[in-house]
Amino acid sequence: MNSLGEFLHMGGYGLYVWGAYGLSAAILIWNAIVPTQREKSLLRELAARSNGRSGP
Amino acid sequence: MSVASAFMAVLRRDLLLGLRHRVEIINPLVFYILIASLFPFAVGSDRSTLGIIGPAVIWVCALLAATLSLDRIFHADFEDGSLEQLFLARQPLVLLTSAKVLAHWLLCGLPLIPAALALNALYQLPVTSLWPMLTTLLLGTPVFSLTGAALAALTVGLRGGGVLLALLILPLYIPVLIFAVGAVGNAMNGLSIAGELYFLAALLVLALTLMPLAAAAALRIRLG
Amino acid sequence: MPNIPPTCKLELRALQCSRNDALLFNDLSCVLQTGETLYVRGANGSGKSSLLRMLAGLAQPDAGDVRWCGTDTRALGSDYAAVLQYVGHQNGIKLDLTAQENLAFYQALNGGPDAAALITALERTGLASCAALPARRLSAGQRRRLALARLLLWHAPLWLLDEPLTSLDDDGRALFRGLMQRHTTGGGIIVMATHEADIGANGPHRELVLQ
Amino acid sequence: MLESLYKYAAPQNFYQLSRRLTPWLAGAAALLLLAGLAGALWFAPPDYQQGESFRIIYVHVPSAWMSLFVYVVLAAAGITGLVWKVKVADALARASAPIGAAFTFLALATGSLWGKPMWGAWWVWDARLTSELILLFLYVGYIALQGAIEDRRMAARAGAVLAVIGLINIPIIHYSVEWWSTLHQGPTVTRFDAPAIHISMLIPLLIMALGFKLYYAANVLVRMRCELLEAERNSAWVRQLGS
Repeated sequence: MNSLGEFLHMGGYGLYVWGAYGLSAAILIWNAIVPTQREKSLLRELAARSNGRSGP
Repeated sequence: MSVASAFMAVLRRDLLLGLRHRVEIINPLVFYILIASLFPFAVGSDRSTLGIIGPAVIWVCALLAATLSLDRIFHADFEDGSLEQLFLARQPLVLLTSAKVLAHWLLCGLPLIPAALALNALYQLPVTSLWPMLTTLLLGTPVFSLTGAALAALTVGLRGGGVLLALLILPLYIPVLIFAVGAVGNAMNGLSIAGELYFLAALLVLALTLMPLAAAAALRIRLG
Repeated sequence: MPNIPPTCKLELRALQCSRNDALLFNDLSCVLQTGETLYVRGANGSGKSSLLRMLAGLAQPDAGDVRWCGTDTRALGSDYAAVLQYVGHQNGIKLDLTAQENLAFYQALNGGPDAAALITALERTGLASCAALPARRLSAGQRRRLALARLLLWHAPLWLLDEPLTSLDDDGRALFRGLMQRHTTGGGIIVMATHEADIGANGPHRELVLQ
Repeated sequence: MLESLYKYAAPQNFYQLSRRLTPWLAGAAALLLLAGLAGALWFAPPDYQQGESFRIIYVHVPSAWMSLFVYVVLAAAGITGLVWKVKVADALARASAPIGAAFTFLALATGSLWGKPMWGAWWVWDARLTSELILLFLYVGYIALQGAIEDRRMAARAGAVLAVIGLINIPIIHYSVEWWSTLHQGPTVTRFDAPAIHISMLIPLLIMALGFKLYYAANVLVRMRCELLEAERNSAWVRQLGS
């Protein structure tokens, strides 16, 4: 596996190998981002709610 | 003695209600025969293709017709408050759900069998397929009612319950479908079908032991 | 008429209930002796029905427990079902069965057929004339009476009634108050969710108001 | 030991614990996945028969393993929540479902991307892939049931019953599909698993599998925190979090 071109070419199966890895990366990253964003917005909403009413 | 009388009370009541509402029993049967007879219009009527797809169509449509009628096991009782009274009866809930499942099988499962045998003729299947079709349906339709009851209990009273029930139940019917249609197909090719029938019987025994418990647990959750 | 030991009582101990993550009530305790009636009042959605369903065992409390004669009702299981009768918002009546068939079903379900008790139950709720009519053709008030007739099929000391008087006409209400009176003087206990103001007329009674 | 473990069954303690654990798990998962990736794409030799396209196994097989593993965790958490009324277990079950569904979809997608160059078709009715497809239906059913019930606690308990029924059916479905595929397809060798795999190929596979597990652990903790924040909206410890 010497040259980059060959590496990308993957012995003719480049489309499938990179397709599989690209899809996996996309799903795993998206699946990691969505809940963290949701938690941030939940905490922000909590903070807003408690500051808004300044007390329990 | 009161255990048996409670079981019989629920069974008799459901059968009585079913027979007084004959339309609710006839409709799934008409639906079954109707969709099963749609396929020849799609694939043509020459005997060889019908012979190949016949058992599969008859079985898949039986499965769909059974799924269509599952909702009525608990839905009416859930709506009018009878389910609460069954829950509060002295007898264990598992016994009463078993009675309701038996009533559903007698009203909606068993009638599918003569209809399926009639469809055998419609698809010009050889006589050798009659007996396997009968035994596989006799073993398979109770599994529809048993597994169906557990999941009908889980989705009783939910919005869009019908489609949700079908979405939950159909994957669980796949093993029954595989072995039943496999049995009928092998029988038509003259092979022995003991293995498939044993497996179907095993699935039936498993459903008999587990599904009434699951249905009772699901009802307890839905009522809670 | 198996009468219950006089020491028997219904205890609510620090009950807590929430619905869809919103707290309905908590730390709710009360003790009811034989012959007593508890009226549960409160606005719609304040948890009256949830409390009654909890007492009947239909729903589980978040915290606390319910005791009958000293033992937890969940541990009693079918013994508790034998002493209890519950009438909810829905009547539990099958419209395709006749009034008589409906009651006969519940008798067969909980003991055994008893034609005499069935006839007297219908008479005492004023439904003797329409025993053979399908429930579909009864009015809402008559169907409610049919649900209340179920209470008379066998002697259950504990009555849990969720707004039993809805859709009853005036003499229906008077008739049912008489039945409640007979039940409590006979040593029964009643827990009743109600809106009526003037209900607290007869017998020793307590009130519980849910916010 | 059990008492200290039981302490974390309370949502509040679990929330703090999960906040502390997540960065470590996520970091370890990232490292392992990178190492596995390097091994899979670079160091591992191509397959003598399938050539480079065999490298898809390093993503396909771990996600297939994970899809089943997560369903078992989901069913076990469901039972714990149902029997012992542990709120955190309910949250674990609800949070695991979307991740399990994602892994199942990933296994199917990479399976078809692998099938195309090898057998010339995007979908192959291979026993393993077909069982994976049915598992996806079970996940979708579970998520649909969760969506159909408003009350959070009832949804979790109904989901637990469904997950148990599903779990009992998984081996039955797997066996039936195996029997079915030999009946119709004949014993063509569809090399989706890794029979006699050389050690240099096995190491990246195990690294990727471990990386996927840690990724699941980190991700499920974050999703569980969201579930707990929503479920315990009115309780005191959540309000304090806001101020």
